[in-house]
Amino acid sequence: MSDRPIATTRSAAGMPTGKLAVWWVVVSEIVIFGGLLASYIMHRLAHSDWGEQAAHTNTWIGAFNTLVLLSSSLSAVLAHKAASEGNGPKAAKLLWLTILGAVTFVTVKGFEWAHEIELGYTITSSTFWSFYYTAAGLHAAHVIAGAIIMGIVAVAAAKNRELHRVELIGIYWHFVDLVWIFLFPLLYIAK
Amino acid sequence: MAESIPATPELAHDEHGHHEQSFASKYLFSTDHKMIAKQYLFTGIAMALIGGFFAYAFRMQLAFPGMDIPFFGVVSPGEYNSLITNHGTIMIFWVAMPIILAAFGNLVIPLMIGCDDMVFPKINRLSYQIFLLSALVLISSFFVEGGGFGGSWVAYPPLSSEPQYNLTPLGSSLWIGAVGLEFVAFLLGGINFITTTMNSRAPGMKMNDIPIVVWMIVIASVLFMASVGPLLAGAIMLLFDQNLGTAFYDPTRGGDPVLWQHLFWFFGHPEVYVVFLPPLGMVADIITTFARKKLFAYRTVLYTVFGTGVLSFTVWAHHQFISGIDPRMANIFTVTTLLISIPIAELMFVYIATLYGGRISLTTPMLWALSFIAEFLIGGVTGIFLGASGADVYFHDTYFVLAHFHYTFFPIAIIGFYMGVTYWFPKMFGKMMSDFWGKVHFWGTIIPFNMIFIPLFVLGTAGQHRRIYDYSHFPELMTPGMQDMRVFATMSLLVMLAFQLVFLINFVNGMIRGPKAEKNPWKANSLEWTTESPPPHGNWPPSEMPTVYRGPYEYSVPGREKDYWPQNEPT
Amino acid sequence: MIESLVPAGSSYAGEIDLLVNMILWIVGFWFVLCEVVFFWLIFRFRKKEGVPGQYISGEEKSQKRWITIPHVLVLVCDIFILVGAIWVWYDIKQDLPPAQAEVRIISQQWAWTFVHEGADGEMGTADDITTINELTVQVDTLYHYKLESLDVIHDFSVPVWRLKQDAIPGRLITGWFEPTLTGSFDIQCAELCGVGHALMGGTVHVKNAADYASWVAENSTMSLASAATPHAGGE
Amino acid sequence: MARPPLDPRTLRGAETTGTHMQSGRNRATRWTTIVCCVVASFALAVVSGAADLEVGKELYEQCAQCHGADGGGRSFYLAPSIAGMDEWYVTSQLENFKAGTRGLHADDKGGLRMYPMARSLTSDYGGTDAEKIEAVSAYIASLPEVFPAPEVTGGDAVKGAALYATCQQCHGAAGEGKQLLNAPRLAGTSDWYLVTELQEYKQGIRGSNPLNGPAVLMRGMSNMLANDQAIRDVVAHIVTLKPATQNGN
Repeated sequence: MSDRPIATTRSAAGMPTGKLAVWWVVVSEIVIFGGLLASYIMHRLAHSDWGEQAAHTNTWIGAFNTLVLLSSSLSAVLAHKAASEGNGPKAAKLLWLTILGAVTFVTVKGFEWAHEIELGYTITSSTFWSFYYTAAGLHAAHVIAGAIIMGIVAVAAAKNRELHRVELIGIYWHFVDLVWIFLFPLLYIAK
Repeated sequence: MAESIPATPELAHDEHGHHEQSFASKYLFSTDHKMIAKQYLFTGIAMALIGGFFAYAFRMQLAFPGMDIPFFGVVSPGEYNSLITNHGTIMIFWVAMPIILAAFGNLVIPLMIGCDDMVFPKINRLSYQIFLLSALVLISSFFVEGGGFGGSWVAYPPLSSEPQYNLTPLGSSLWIGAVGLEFVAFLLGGINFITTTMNSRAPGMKMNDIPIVVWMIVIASVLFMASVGPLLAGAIMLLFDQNLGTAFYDPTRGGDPVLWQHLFWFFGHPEVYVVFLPPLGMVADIITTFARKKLFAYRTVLYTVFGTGVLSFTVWAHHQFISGIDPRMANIFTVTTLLISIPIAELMFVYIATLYGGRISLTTPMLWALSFIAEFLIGGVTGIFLGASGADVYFHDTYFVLAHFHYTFFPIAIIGFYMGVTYWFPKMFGKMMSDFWGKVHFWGTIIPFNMIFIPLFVLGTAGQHRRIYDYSHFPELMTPGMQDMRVFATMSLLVMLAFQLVFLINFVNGMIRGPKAEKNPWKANSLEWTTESPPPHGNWPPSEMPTVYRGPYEYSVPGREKDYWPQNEPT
Repeated sequence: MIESLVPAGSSYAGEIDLLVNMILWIVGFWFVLCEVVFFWLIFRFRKKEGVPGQYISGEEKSQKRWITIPHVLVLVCDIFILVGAIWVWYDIKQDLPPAQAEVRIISQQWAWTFVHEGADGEMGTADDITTINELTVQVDTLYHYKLESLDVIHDFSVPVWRLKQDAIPGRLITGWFEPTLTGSFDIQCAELCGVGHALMGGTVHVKNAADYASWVAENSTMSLASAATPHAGGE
Repeated sequence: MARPPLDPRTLRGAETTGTHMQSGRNRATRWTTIVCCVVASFALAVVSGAADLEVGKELYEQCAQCHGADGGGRSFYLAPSIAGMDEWYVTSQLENFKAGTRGLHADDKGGLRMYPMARSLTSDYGGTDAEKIEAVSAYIASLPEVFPAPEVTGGDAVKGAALYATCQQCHGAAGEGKQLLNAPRLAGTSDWYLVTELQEYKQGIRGSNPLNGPAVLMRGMSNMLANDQAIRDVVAHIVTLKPATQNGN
C-alpha cells in the first residue's frame, strides 16, 4: 500500500475509482449472465416440454433462498450506512451478518442439490437440468467469491481501515442478489 | 456519498522511484505499467513466432502436399487442422490482443493522459499473469494425447464438443480453457484501461484533448467487455459438454449447435473492432505527427467510432448466412452489415483528408501507418462481397473470405504492431532503431504480404474452399494453374518470414546498441514525449506531473515559430 | 468475375455472378478512387524545404463537405448493393419453386450419401437408389434437396451451381437447385468437419434425359458397391 | 489464368485422375527445384532416403489419432486394434478401402470414416501411393501386439469354441490367420470390432462388393452364425486365443 500511484488520487469523472471499477465489473458480469440466460430462454421457448422438468424443482426452497439473499442485501445496505458514518466495527458486524446470509444460501442450495441428485436429476438428465445446475452453479460461485471478499473487507473495516470498500462490496452484492432475482422465476416459478 | 470516504491519499507516492528493486520485483512481479507493457509485448512476440511457424508449416503443405517439411516433418490431416486452428487462435487472442490492446494500452494510456501508473497496478499485474498462464495452457495443449485442438478457431460444435468427432479429447478442453482464461485476463486489463482514462487524466485534459489512440483503446475495451460475456458463458457450456456430458450443443439430446454460433459471433464480430480500433488510433497519432497536420475532424472520428461500436453488435449473423438460420434473418443482417461499411468508409476518408496540406516525411512508423490505410481499404471493400447475402452464398468459406480476413487482420495485428513499436520504441527502451533497416523491413514485408493474399482472392473466387490440407481430392481445384498460385503464395510467405529476421535484428540491436533517444525525437505533441526516454518509475517526477492546455493535434499552427505545440506547454 | 473461373451450371448461377460483378464495379470504383487520391496526396504534400504544413481543423462545414459528400454517395451505392443482394438471396434461399424431382443428401464423417428417386419417381420406395459420394441428376430439372447430417456440421457445396448450404445435425434443411450444364463437377464439404474434411469430396454427374433414364434403369435393379440395396440381409 | 475446360469430364476414375494430377506434378517439380534453393539455406534434406519404417512411423501419426500410438484401438472412435497385424492384411485392407471395395456402404459408419483416411495416403511427395501403403503397413506389422481388454459382454466362450471349429479352417486353431487363404489373424483384434464386422457381414454391409472376393466369401461364412448370441459366443472364444508366435516382437 505504501506506493499508491498518484493516478488513484484523481477523479476526473467525478466518481471514486474503486466504485467506477466495480460498476464496470458488474457490467461485464451482466453480459456473462445475460448470455447464459438468453440462451436458456431461447431454448425454453423452443421446448415447451421443459415445464415438466421444471416442475421437479422446489419452489419453496427457492423462495426461502430468495428471502435470505434479499435480507442479506439489506444488511449490506446498513453496513454501507454505518461505514459512511465512520463506524467501522458496526459496519464489520453487519457485513458478517451478510456473510451469514451467503453461508445460509449456499448451505440450503447444497442440501437442495443433494436431494435432487438423489432423485436422479443430475446435470446430464436433460438440457433443462444442465441449465439449472450451470446457471445456479455459476451464481453460487459468485456468492461464495463475494462472501470471501466481504470477509476480507470486514476484517479491515473492524479496524476502521479501507471503509470505502464496504460500499464497493455492497454494490457487487446487490448485483449477485439481482442475478438471483432473475434466476428464481426462470428456473423455479416458470413451470 | 461519493466524497464521504477518502481513499487514503496521505499514503500516496512517498517513496516513488527511490527504492532499490530486486530482479524478481522489477521484472517478474513488477506493477509498473511500462514493464507490464513490455511483458505483454515480448510474450506476444514469442506467440507470434509460434503462430508464424504454424503458418509456414501449413503453407508449405499446401504448396507441396506430402512433403517432409524442414523443421516440421510430414503434415497429417489432423496436424493440419490443429495447425490452422491454433494459428488463428494464437494470432488473434495471443498476438493481436496482447500486443495491440494490452501492450500498447498499458504503455501509452498512463503516459498519454499524464499520470504515473494505472489505477490498479496489482490487478494489472494479475491480468498479465493470468494471460501468461493462458498462453502456457494453450501451448501445453499441443503436446497432449491426440494433439492440439483441430476444430478451427470458431470451434463449431458438435465437432468441438464431442471427442469422438474431433479426436482431440484433451486438446479441445485445454484450448477452450485457455481461451476462457485469456478472456478473464483482458477483462481485468480492460477495467483498468477504462477507469484509468476516465478518472486519472492530467489536470486540464478535457474529453476532446485525449489522443485518439487512447480513446480507441478505451472504446475497444468497452466493446470487449460488453461482447465477451455471452461467449464466456458459451465456453463454460462447451467445457461442460466436453467433460461432464451435458448436451447444450448436442441436437440428439435437446441442445442446439447453432446456439454456439450465435454466442461466438456475437462476440466474434465486435472482437474485430476490439483489435481494429487501437491500430486505427495509432494511425491517427502517427500520421498527424509525420504530416505535421491537425487531425481532420477530431469529433467526427469519435462519433463515427461510437457508431461503429454500437452497430458492431448488430451484424454478427452475417457469418451464418448459410448455416441454416431462418433465411429471412439474413436480410436484416445484410442491411446492418452494409450500414457498418459507412462509418468505416468515413474514417478512411477522414484519414485521407488529414494528409491534405501536410508536410509528409516518410519515416518508418509513417510508412507503416500509411500502409495500414492502403491495405485496410482492400480488406474493407472485399468485405462488401461477403456482407451481401446473395454473393455470400458463393463466397462463404472460400479462400476469398480468408484473404479478406487477412487483409483486415494483417493491418491490425502485424502493421499495427510494427507501427506502434517503431513509433514508441524510443519511449519503451530509450534508444533509437535504425530507420534504414526499418524501411528495408517495411518493403520486405508489405510487398510479399500482398503477393501472398492476392492469389488467394483468385483461388477463392475459383471455388477453393477452406481448411483443406491437400486439394488433390478435388479435381476442379487441382488444375496446374491453381497449384502454381498456391506455390507462389507460399514462396511469398517464405520471403516475408525471412524479412522478419531483419526486424528482429534491428529490434534487438536497437535495444542494445541503438543511439540514445532524446525526450521528443519525433517532435510530437502528446504527453508521453514530455518526459525522459525511457520514462522513470512514476513517469514524471512528482513535482513535474503535466498539466494539459490543448488538444494533441496542434501542428503547424499559424504564427508560431515551431510547427508543433506540446499539450502541456502553457499558452 | 466468377464465371471466368468457374462455369455457371445452375439456373441461379448467373444471378450471383451478376450481383458479384455489380459489387465489383461499385466497390472497385471507390477503391481505385481512394487509393489514387491517397497516393497523390502523399506525393503532392511530401516534405519540401520552406513549405510549412497547413492548419486545417476539418471542423468547419466547408471543409467537412469533403468527407460528407463521399459519405452520402457511399450510402447510395450501398442501397444498390443491398437491393441486389436481397433480391438474389430471396430467389435462392427464401423462395422455394415447385419441385420436379427430389434428392436426399445425408452427410456424415466423412462421406456423402445420396438417395435418388428410383424409376417410379417417388422418394421413400424400394427402388430408391442410394449412392455414396456420387450424385446423379438430370439437366434442366428443378430439384428439391433435403439435407441432413448424422454427426457434425457439414456444408454441401457445388461451386459450379453456386450452391452452398450447411448441414446441421438434428435439422432437415430443404432447398432447391436446377442444373443447366451437363458434365461432372466437384462436390465439396465447405465446413470443417474433422480430420477427414479434405477427403469429403464427391462428384455430381449432370446427365441429359436419355442418359439419366438409362442410369436409373441400370441402378434400380443392380446392387453395386456404391449402391447397396436397402435390404441386403435377407438371403 | 489458364484453365483446361472442365467439361466434358469423364467419371472420376483412376486413369483420369492420374493424368490430371500428372500435369500438376510436372509444374510442381519445377517449383520444387526453386523451393529447394530457398530451403537449402535451412540446411536440411527435403526428401531423405530414410528407412521404410521411419517413413511408416511418420505416416502412422495420422492413424494414431484414432487407433492409438500403440495401435491398441479405441472403440470410442470405431477404431479397432491393429498393432502387430499381418503386413499383407493391412496392405490389402488399405487398398480395399482406397478403391472403395470396402467401407463404401451407407450404413458402414466406421468404414466411411476409414475410406477417406486410406485415400489420404496419396500426394505429390514422399514416394508413390503404393510405397506409402507399404511403409505404413510394415510399421503397423512391426508394432508389438496389443491384446485389448474385452468390451463385449454376454458371450459364452465354451459354446463359442464349438462354433469356432468352422472358422479355424481358415483362420487357424489359435486365430493366427493364413495368408494363403486370405484369412487374417484374429487373435488380438478388438472384440467389439469382431462383433460389428460379423454383424455387418451378415447384413451385407460388408462383403457385398463383388470386386472384393475374400469379403464375399466371408459374408457367406458369417451366415453360419445364427444370431447375435452366436456371434458374441464365438467372439468370446476368440478373445481367449493367444498364438505361440507373435508378430513383430
